[in-house]
Amino acid sequence: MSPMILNTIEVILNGLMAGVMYALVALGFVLIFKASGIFNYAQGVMALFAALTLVGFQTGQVPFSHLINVVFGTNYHHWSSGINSFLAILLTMLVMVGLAWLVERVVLRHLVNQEQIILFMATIGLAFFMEGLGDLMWGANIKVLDVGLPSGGSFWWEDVTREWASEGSEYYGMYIDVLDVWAAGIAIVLVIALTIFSQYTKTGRALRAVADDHQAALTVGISLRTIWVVVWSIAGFVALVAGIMWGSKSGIQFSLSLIALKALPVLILGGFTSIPGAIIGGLIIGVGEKLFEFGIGPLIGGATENWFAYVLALIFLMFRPQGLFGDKIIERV
Amino acid sequence: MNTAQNTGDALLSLKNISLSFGGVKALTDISFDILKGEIRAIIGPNGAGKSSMLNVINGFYHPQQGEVWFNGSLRGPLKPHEIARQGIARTFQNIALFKGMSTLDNLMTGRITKMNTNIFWQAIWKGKAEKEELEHREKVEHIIDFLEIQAIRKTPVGRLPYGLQKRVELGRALAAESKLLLLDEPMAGMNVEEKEDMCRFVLDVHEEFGTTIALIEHDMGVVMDIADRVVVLDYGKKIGDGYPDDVRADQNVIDAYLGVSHD
Amino acid sequence: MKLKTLSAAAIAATMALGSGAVSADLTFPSLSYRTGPYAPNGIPFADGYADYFTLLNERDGGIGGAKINFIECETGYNTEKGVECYESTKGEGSLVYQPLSTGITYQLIPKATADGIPVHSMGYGRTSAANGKIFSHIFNYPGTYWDAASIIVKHILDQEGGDASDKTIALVYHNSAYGKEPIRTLEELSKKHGFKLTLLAVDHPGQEQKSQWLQIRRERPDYVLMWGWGVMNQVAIQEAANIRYPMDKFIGVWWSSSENDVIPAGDGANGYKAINFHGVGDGFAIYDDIKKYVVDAGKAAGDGTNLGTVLYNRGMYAAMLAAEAARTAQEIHGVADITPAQMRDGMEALKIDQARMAELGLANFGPDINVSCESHGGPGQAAIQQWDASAKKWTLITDFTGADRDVVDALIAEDSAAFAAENNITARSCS
Amino acid sequence: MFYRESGDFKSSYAADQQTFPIKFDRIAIYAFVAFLFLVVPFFINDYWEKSIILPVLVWSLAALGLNILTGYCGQVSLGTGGFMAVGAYASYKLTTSFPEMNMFLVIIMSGGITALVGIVFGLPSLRIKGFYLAVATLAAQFFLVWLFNKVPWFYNYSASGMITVPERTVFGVAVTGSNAPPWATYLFCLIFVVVFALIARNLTRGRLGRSWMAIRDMDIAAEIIGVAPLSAKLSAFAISSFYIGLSGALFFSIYLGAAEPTEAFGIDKSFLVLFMIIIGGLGSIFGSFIGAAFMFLLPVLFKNIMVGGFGWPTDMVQHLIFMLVGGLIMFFLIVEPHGLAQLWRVTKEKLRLWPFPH
Repeated sequence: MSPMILNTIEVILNGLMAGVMYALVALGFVLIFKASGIFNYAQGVMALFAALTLVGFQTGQVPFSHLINVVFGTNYHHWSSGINSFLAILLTMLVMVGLAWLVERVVLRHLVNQEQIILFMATIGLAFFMEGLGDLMWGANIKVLDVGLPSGGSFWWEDVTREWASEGSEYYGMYIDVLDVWAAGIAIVLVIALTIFSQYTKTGRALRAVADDHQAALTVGISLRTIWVVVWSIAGFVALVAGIMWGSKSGIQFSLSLIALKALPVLILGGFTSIPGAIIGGLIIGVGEKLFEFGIGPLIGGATENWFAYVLALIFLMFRPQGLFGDKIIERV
Repeated sequence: MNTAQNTGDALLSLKNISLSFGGVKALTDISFDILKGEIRAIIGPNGAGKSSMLNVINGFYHPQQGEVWFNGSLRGPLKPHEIARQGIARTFQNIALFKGMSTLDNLMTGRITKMNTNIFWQAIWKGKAEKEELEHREKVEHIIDFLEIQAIRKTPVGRLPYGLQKRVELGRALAAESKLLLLDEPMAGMNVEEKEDMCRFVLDVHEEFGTTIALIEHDMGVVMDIADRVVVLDYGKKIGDGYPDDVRADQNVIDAYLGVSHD
Repeated sequence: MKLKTLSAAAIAATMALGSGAVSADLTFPSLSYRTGPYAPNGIPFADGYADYFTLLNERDGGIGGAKINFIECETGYNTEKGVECYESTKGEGSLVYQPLSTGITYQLIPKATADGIPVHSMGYGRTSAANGKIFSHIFNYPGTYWDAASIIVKHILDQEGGDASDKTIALVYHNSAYGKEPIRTLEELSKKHGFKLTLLAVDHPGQEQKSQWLQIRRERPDYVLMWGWGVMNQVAIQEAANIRYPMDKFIGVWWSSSENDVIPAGDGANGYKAINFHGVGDGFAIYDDIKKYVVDAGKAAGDGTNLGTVLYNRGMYAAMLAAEAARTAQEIHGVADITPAQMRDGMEALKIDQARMAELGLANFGPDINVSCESHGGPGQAAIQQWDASAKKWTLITDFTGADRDVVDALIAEDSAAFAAENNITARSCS
Repeated sequence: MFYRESGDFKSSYAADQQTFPIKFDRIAIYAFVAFLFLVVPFFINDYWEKSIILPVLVWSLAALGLNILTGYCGQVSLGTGGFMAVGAYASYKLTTSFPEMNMFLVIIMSGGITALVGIVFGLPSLRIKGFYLAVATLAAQFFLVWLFNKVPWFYNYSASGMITVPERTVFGVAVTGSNAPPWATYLFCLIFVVVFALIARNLTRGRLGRSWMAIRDMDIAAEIIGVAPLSAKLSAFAISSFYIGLSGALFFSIYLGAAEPTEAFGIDKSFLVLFMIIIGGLGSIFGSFIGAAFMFLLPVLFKNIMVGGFGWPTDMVQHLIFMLVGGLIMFFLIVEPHGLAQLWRVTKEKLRLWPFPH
């Protein structure tokens, strides 16, 4: 194969990998939207918050140390030199479940049956709140996250693909980041786990019932409140996973919350209500924007990815206004 | 079958209308007409295609086959709002009011096809826009008086009870001063008194404004009382057409509809 | 209705709190950003800036006998908040502003000039403000982005034995006013030295840079320069490590030169270089005093863990330069309680040699400072630092050297002339 | 007690449909506008101008614009930042290309150019609805900002891509640049805000406004009763963009004086304006103002209390402000989901009846 073709394959491959990372974020949005019709603006901040909490536990930080020190004139920073990653993840999950419970209890409960835009706005308030809370709890400085995931380009893949190049051509082999491969694996496990959960557990079936028809689910005795806590907990878990994967690259910092912006085009492309949609939407966006950046980008000055993802989604929408896998919109009078 | 094929007097005539949705036939080869000044009822069991029929008349659905003649000329593939402009107004089976707006504004919106000051005058307001607004306000106030809804003039319609909403919706359709008024189950879900009120309004409208009316209604008593002529649909096909008494006596209709309607 | 008026008055009163009365002290405002996407960089700088002034107050009782009134105002790196901070603090007799963001600096260039308050955009902001004839109140010593670009290229020339004509240099830049700054200089230098220049823009915030680094991996430029900021830095260094780009050929500007940028990439960042205009580490005499008078006395702005980091040093350096300028102003005008106008004179006459640096406890911390009426850019000198991942330490690997003045000065003259023409400014005479 | 409408009878429809039907409101608002025009200019200083009043005026105009589109016509847009950028760059190009052009005309024309761009990006709304449309408008946001960043013509080929407004005068008084006195910039913006708030009121109470609201409340029924969706939606996009363009032009040329697309007109601005109208009240002109004031002034107020008053560390205060603002948004939504304007209306209704609530 000529390097030209190999390069294109490489771009597509890396686009797919980037797409998986986008899909990881989009998944959290879809879960909540499907179960409660809420477009959860705070999903990105949840990822940041979860990751911050994880690192906080890992390194044994004292939460709110800054506040405590200012108020009481003390000087606490750490309560231990750190704990096991696995344990820290469990603890973080507990915090996220607690958060889900609080969100339902304090906010959502009072907004049942409100219009979508009101609920959306409430999640914006939540995002603001958690941004402040996360920083106040753990500090705004950058944190290094290490849960033992490998990273860096794969040598093996480089060697394998170098063989594919036609004789005599100077080809370095194909690049793929091991961390991305892990992310893809984790995403697959996550989706399988979610599917099993929703197919084979009682709560999962209740979840699907609510997603299908709120009223009907209520009449057969499913508690909407419990469902909301469960689904926000799951979304919290997904946010944690997304936070770990993205945070491993860049360190845990405020900007992590901005990954939500990468998920939005994926959402409109895949449809707000479809888990496979989120995955396939992510892959399409990932590949599309990478190919465009490589093919057309240099001609028009580059840095096209941010807007091209949206334009791509927009083009799809013109043909399917409800997204690729969204529920069909039926207009009637 | 005593269909009067006298298109000279017909305000609207439908010729061989067929409509289907992805293979499912909703209407099959239906022809009938509505004469100027009459009250025409469309009846039939649930799923007979009555609402689809109205949707064809006001252009929300475009039939695959057939012709619609309105006011003496063949109608092209127009958009619903263009058809509204030609003089067809309607109410909806499930109330389709503008919930965020007041009764007054809903009625004023009904007159939208008659208003035409341009955006610059509207921005300035004083002058043309205000004058036009006041002219139409007079007309709308007349309808408000007529429907006896003065007290709820400024109330957002979302807060009104069902019966009043139905009345406001009728008002909105009346405000359009249309040539043809389509009423989709105007009395559905009402109690006897509300139905009587609504009947009175429909008849008064007919008398006072001379509006041609086509209505869908389930309550046979009402239909027989107020309709001049009746067309009967079943499974998307026309199975009867004529004066109320004739239709009532038609065996096809009895079999298909009257016999099983009160299940 | 009375209640409404009352509460309105209360709101008005609290709003006005921001613009307080003029005090008799030397007021140094700090427009810091300890929150928002760039907080990790803003915190150490703000700590260093604050701690140095605290040190002067605690140890020397201020500057030349006048106490320092230090006010911090949070901008979150946001221009509107920065404007609010400027307006609310300028009434207190603020002597000099360190705006700390490109957006706020551009805001303040005309505004502060009109208000007669000097601005010190140290190594950022508008490069052509180095032309003191046009920009009377704006200072950007000790060096500008164009100096940085030129010095980095000089370093590359040194590495390549003086000839880079067959080399390719890629610039990975933040797609913003800041990131675009070096392009013109690099283009000039590429003409002069014959190297090929590739430009790769990264859109804000820059968490996804696969495309850019795949391209770098494919084209294998001999050197990669980076004008990055915030999360872009960490991701770029991580990606460079991932594609196993030789890190000692990857050189960042001084805003891509902090510990924050390299630590997340771990060992992969080993050997990464960056340009810097001041010393690194805490091996300076002044740190003994800071520990003694500030940290141990419980008066530190942060938790004390930042001491000796690159950005803490930079904040401290900025404060030192401001304090020295104030001292110079006091000497020129013979008063302890100087005004912003006198502060400006002090900044324009600022001279710091190595002897003075040693006195300050900062021996060899930076180049000699020499500001003049014509040149507000100071010496335009900087050094290259390199990251040692195992020791988690930066070390300066070159001396402080100057830029290619022929190239840079011409560009400054051209750009400042354009600004002057657009804004009807006539150049001051500096004789 | 003082606030009542009894005895305030309307004898004509014209009197009945005026903007402030209650006499007390009318007098209060006239007095307030007179205060803004005749008193404030004599007392305004730099701090109040640049930190409080100009931003509130500019954001109010943007909120008004978005409210026309989202609040009145029901089309959620997240492209506000991008459209503001169009206004800003249009005003920059106009002032630098035609130095003699009157500033009023420059700002109006910037709005006009933005309206044209708005129509183009409004086209997808004919097919796409709800959140899908909202996210689709982000395409406008990112593309426009990218464009202004990338094409040197827009920033007159300056080295960094920053744009800086040159000094321009109106009636011999500078309104842009650093020498503009606070009262001049204030009055300049105030005139725009008052005039265009009035125009917004006029547009929304007549035929156009009703056609927008009909589309918002039930688009299919609206079409069937005679509202043309194409012209209703596109006119909403055009007029909304016009307002946002005005606000962008004022934001850049009067308020800030210098700007850079990525930072000044980023996505966070789009969200900010959306927050303003939801908090203030969708479909309410008054709500646009109150929302803009709330979202902009609340953080400043908290900051001044906590940093200026209590002397707490700035970063901690900022975190607390985030939590407080977020908490308040949720609180207000729970108390009154339809925004502060609705809360105000309800309070007024109660006030009318006071002290006899039944």
